[in-house]
Amino acid sequence: MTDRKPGVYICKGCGIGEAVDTGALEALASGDLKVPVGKQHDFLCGAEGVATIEKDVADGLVNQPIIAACSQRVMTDQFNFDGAQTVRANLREWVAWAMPAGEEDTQMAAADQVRMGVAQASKMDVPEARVEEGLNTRILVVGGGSTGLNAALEAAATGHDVLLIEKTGKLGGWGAQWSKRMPHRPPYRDPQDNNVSSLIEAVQGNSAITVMTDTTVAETDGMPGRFNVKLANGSGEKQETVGAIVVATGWRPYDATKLGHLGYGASPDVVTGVELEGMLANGGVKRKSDGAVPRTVAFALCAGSRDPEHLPYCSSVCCGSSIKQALQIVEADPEAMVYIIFQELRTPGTAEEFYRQAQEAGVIFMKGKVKSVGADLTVTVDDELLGQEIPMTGLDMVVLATGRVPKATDPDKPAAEGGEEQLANDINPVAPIARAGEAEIATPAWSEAVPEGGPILNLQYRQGPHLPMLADGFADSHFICFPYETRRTGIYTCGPVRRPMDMAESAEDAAGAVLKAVQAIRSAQGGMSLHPRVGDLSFPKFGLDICTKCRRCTVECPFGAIDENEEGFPELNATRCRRCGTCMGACPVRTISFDNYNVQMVSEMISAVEIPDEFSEKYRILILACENDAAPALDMAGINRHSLNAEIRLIPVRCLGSVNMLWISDAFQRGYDGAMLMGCRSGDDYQCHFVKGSGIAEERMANVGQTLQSLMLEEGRVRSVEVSIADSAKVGKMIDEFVEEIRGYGMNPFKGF
Amino acid sequence: MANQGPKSQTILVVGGGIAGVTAAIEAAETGYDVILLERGPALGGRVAQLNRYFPKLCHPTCGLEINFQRIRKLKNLRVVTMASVAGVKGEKGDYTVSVSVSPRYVNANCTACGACAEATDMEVDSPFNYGLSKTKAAYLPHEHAFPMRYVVAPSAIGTPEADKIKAACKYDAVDLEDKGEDFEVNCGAVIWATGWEPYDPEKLESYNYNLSADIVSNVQMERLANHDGPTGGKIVRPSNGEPVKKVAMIQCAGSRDLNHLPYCSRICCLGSLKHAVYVREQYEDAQVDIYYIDLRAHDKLEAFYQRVAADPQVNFVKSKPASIRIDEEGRPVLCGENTITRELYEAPYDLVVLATGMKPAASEGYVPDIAMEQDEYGFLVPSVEGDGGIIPAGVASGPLDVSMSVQSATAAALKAIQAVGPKS
Amino acid sequence: MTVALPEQATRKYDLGFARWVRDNVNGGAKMSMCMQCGMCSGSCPIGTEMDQGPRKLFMMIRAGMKDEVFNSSTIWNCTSCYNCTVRCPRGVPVTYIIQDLAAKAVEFGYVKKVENARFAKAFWWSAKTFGRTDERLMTAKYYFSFGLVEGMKRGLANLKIAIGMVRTKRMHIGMPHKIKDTKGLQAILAKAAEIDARESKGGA
Amino acid sequence: MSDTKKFTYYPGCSSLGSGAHLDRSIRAIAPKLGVELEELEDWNCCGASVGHIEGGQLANTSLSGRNLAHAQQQGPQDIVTGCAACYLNTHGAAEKIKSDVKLRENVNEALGAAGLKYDEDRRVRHVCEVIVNEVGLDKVREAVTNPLDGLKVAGYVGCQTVRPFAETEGGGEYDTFDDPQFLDDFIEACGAEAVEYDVKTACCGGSVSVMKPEKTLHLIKKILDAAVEADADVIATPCPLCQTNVEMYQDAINKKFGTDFNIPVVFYSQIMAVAFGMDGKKDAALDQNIIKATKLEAAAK
Repeated sequence: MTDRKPGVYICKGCGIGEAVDTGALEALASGDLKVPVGKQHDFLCGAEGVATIEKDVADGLVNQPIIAACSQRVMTDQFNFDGAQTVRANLREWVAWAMPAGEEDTQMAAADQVRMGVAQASKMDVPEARVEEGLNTRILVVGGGSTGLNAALEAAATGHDVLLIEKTGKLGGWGAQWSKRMPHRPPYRDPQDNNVSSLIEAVQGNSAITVMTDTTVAETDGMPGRFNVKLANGSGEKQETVGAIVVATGWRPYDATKLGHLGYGASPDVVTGVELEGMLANGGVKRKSDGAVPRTVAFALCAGSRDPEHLPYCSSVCCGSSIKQALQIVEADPEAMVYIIFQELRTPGTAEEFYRQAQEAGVIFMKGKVKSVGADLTVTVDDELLGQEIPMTGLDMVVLATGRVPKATDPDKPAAEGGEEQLANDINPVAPIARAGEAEIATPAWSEAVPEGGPILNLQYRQGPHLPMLADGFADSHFICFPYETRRTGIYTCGPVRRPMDMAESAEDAAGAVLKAVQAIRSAQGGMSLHPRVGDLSFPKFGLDICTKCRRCTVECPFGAIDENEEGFPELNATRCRRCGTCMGACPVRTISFDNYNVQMVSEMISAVEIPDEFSEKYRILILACENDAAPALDMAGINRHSLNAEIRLIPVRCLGSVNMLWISDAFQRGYDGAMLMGCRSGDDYQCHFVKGSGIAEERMANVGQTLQSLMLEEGRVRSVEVSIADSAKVGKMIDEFVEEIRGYGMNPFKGF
Repeated sequence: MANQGPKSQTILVVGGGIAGVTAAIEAAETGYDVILLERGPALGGRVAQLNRYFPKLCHPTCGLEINFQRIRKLKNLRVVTMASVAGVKGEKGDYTVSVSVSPRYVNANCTACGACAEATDMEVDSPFNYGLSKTKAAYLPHEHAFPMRYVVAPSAIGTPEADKIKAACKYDAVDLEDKGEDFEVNCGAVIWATGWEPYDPEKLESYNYNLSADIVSNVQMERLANHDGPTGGKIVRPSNGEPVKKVAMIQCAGSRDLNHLPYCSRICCLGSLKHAVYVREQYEDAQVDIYYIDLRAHDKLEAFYQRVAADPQVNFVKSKPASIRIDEEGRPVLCGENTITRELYEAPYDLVVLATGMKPAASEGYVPDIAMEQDEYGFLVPSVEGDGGIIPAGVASGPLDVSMSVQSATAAALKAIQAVGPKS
Repeated sequence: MTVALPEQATRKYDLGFARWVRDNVNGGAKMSMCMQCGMCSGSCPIGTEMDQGPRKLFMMIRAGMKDEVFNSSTIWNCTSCYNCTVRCPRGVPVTYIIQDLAAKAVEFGYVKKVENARFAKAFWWSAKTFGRTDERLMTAKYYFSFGLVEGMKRGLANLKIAIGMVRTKRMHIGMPHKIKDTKGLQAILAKAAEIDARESKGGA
Repeated sequence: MSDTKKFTYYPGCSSLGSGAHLDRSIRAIAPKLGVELEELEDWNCCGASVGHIEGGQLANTSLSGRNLAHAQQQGPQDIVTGCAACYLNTHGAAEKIKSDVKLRENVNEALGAAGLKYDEDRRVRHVCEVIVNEVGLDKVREAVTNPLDGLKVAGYVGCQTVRPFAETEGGGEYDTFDDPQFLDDFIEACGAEAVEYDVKTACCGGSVSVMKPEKTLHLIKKILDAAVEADADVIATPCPLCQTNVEMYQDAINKKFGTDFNIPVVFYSQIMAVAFGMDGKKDAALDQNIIKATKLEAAAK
């Protein structure tokens, strides 16, 4: 910003006026801080207060209103002025509501809030969007099963051209080979017609959709708005540009040959659910052995699922699909004896109706584990309800409801080199859950089986070729409230590759993924960030003149947004970037910056705080708080009028990943007595929406120890803590304890230097 | 009409729970104008009242915070609280929706300073804590409320307390004459995300919910465990505030029952597993017994089930308890049959949690009769004959967990932008 | 008279018996809806007097355990409180099924000597003979069905009650109460038995 | 009275024996409640809970069929009974015949043997349901001339008066299965106090208590214990079998458990008769209780 015109506006309302001397703050602003405009108001967010600021802005007196009032999380509309860049200094939640009124320390905290606000403004610029050239609005859908077909149709219906690729020679996937589907409409009782053929027709008849069968992705490069995809089919490779990618590669059945104990292979009349489905779709169920129509059929559920030796998860759909098949058998022959042997019958939601329908039709449900299936089709069941082991004889056919394996990798491709670390970055599925009185329970090792096969998209990213996936091999989001929160911006998975799901849910999921793809394309066009910092126009700028090519930024970027060019310098794929600032935090030479968030800005804020001399007995503790969890928790501490120590100085940061360790050494050199980083949960079960910000910060802190030692300071003066958004009642105490510890060390001897 | 295109491209979202909030934001982030209506005083719906989510055990407020930040940035998204829909007319591309806003008695001047609450001694049942505690008659919906604005309880209106409340406000934010307002919205598509209500535990007659404070519902358990709840997050016996040693969870309390909710509510098994964790995190010696018919930890949630089940102090009893009686010491006693052992049990507990199911809120409230079908439970399904302009989302469309609700809402946002056509 | 029972199955979960129950037992058609939750057995006021309880009995029916079912004490200890029936989440009329299984057990000769069978015999005798239940005569007939000595014993045990009843005019002495048209009633009951026999043949 | 409603009244076998005082008191209070009872012509036994065992399902249902056929001949009015078992069987049979065409055919074939037929759908109701749905509590209160101030009553509903029909449409949806309020409402309407009584729908053992009391005495004890704990003067019930079981087994319970129960067990209709200012013997039939309800007797005119 060439011509900064800061103005400090101090609110006296909500108890601020009673807690601190706002007159003194005004005097500070116009005096020491030399801010040309400084005003106070009884009710700044009221119409009159807002009008005052509006007028100053309109008159050209102010273009950086520094609102010394409430938290940046409230009154955002009121304090948003066209043509001006607002800075918020939180006097309310973090000072007036949390510190004792009228005391010197409270006044000092308030004064420092104003100082930090003014310092922040001095290093902030209004970001200008970076819009890439050659953007494309076409959506690539990978996978031509029912999920992919739905995705293609949804994207086309939203006005996008679609490129739909399918690895096999035919569209339709599993669904095309099946007879009927599970009910998804009321009354939820009867198998419904399979709609896959009509989906195929609709896709083939849609001029916006280009279908390529026998095609896979050889390589993916580029970024949202301009992905360069190399497609391979039998005849060769072809380069295409697309704006976003929807991955709907689906699933494959668990390999039944691994289920020898369930008789697979021992008798031709032990078949998988998928094989049975094929029979149902092609003229009816017949025994492979003699072609006879079976009259007594047992379904063994969880064949391979919920079994640590095979698939640890529940494949979700097998209960429903087995019920469907059982109903079809009974419908064809009402006298047939059909048994469903389950451990837990899982027909969630309205599928319970389907279960009842099968009971009504006479299908027999037995609870128990199938212990073995013999070559003569004797099924031995540990019948839990009768309390005895039952050999079931006289069966004509045994159906194994085999589970579903996600196709987040392509088993027909060779495994790629590298990229293992992007797999299974998830909650350890066998990790013990914390219990009172047990400090730390040893976590059993979890063999993180990297799924066989090669990468689906073969991403040419610094972070590896795979789609990130979770512990069980599903390419799903890590977050409950954001199922489409991808770690590869612009690429969205849907259907059974994301989570075991049936056709109806997959269709819905396809629509959800397409919506996100549409947003990705639109955001790329506007140079805006995607979730969670939606709309942010800032982006990292690299001062290549002093870059040492250390590669930390390219390695640490959680989204793989930064490549290294041929000379080894970082090169930003701007639309992959989610603006967390992890690169900025990583940079040892402080040369990565955002227009409105940069190393200098925070340094100035740290330096702006007045450090009382060593005789004052007044400590100063720097707290850098994640703005998504810790800062709101601190706000809520104030809202609940929990007290906060008046010796802390708080600076919200985008993510702990953006914290540059030089800020910490700056702080100690300036005379702070301690520094605390507040971030969200790290580790496998991370909470960070920038994937690993707090984890990275912790790693970096290890090195700060050395810096402190070189300054002859105790390592304990710096701490990184996990603070969740629900810690409003705890966070004040965490601070108090830390301050107490610091007092134990005594003051930082560097004060006054 | 055929070639005229939509008259309005505005998308209206009814319901400000996680599904409605998601649908509104996702649609608005594609550039369309969106209006979000919420019946209550703050956004977030049922999830705002949850302590943590399964299986990550993370806090719902975290995701809500991100969503609220997104809303703050979206100038094309307008949020109206205290608002419900009284009527829908028209067709895709041109709906006229009558909106009725009930009085909050607090206007936009409110800074959430809290002087009004301090001024009154009158208390009302806390709706946020499902009646487990009282709140002042002028109250902030909760610490994470969006919008951050107070409410005056209607029961205070017309009493001297209301005058005290009004007098305490320096910002002229208390409007005791507030009569609410009715207005009409012209929009091209409507997303119906009215969510759910907990099934009324009083209807489970043999469980005698009313006879003991130590029989709570699962939604109340969430409040008991929440730092912002009636006990500051300490799980204790509501009757006497004492620690709990033996806790029972009763699954399918109302669900999978032709006398109550015939469907499976999907979330309750996982919810109770999570509640077991809440208890075990707080008490070294506590025992938790989960009474169930089928433990429905679908898909990857199976791992959560196994992780909780690894705790030797969490037991699973395959049984639908028949009844609860109260013993001489006032403790609830579960009576029933263990279906695996055939034993008849009479087991006393310090705390019993009824895993009550989800009842679609739409089964009680207004539902537009155009382009919308209700199944026999009250869940909404898109009409086969409909034009696709009214789109159900979240639990209004079926019993879903949070992740599936968000998935459903995101899909609904796409359907809505398709319905109103390319941005003009 | 009911359709003949199938033979005891040679293999577990042969559905012959289950289907017989479905087609021949009052409420049996709904039994398939049982999801084995245990609500019925847990609701029974004298569930402790039952070896299996209704839930497990239903599973045994599915498993084809005919003899075990008819020899079960479960079918003889129903108090007709209907808790199981009204609480059953699957709408299974448990009471009806249990009660009719008891009737079938008598019909097919599984039991002759249990109290309920004796009591039922005495009851029906009164209903059929007089058109009404004469509590005094029925009770006496029931007691003495155990034999003279046992009958005396049971009678004496309840003598005080009987005296109280007589004194308060709740047990009369003299001729039994009778309806006017006992002939008509007996004709109806005979016809009903005839229809039953006819239908069981048709169905077999 | 202009708004008198007429019913065909089915007293049931117990009215001639153990439940004579129920019958007597119902007949007494009916006019006060605007209910005209016309006795069902030549009614027969309903089959109770054991008829089907010896007689078979069809014969047992035909017993009710005969009563229904007589009611049909007698006039269009609903059938009403005060006996829980009669209600259960007759109502149940009527509902079954209504929904099962084959059963209707068979029953009519059997009835034909006596020249009878039943070819309509007659509503079979319980006196208590009629008081709730037709008479209304207000009318009960109006009829009270002798409010029973200070009398503490444990309202014991038992099973079959509410189960399995009280919550069904055919049963008039007049109360709940587990926690019915009507009896307490009746008691309070009579000016007495309905004490907290959480075993109100516990089972007395029914016919098992008649056959094998040793298996069910503990059930009856629970019912008595709760009444003692609630400091009740008297237990009130609508069911004749409950009344008899709970009253007559107190000696046996005292012997077996070493207790000293001596609590009167009366019918709600007896309480109403007293509260309506009617004669304690002639109308309220208090002389027919083995354990004397002394307080109620004292209150009676």
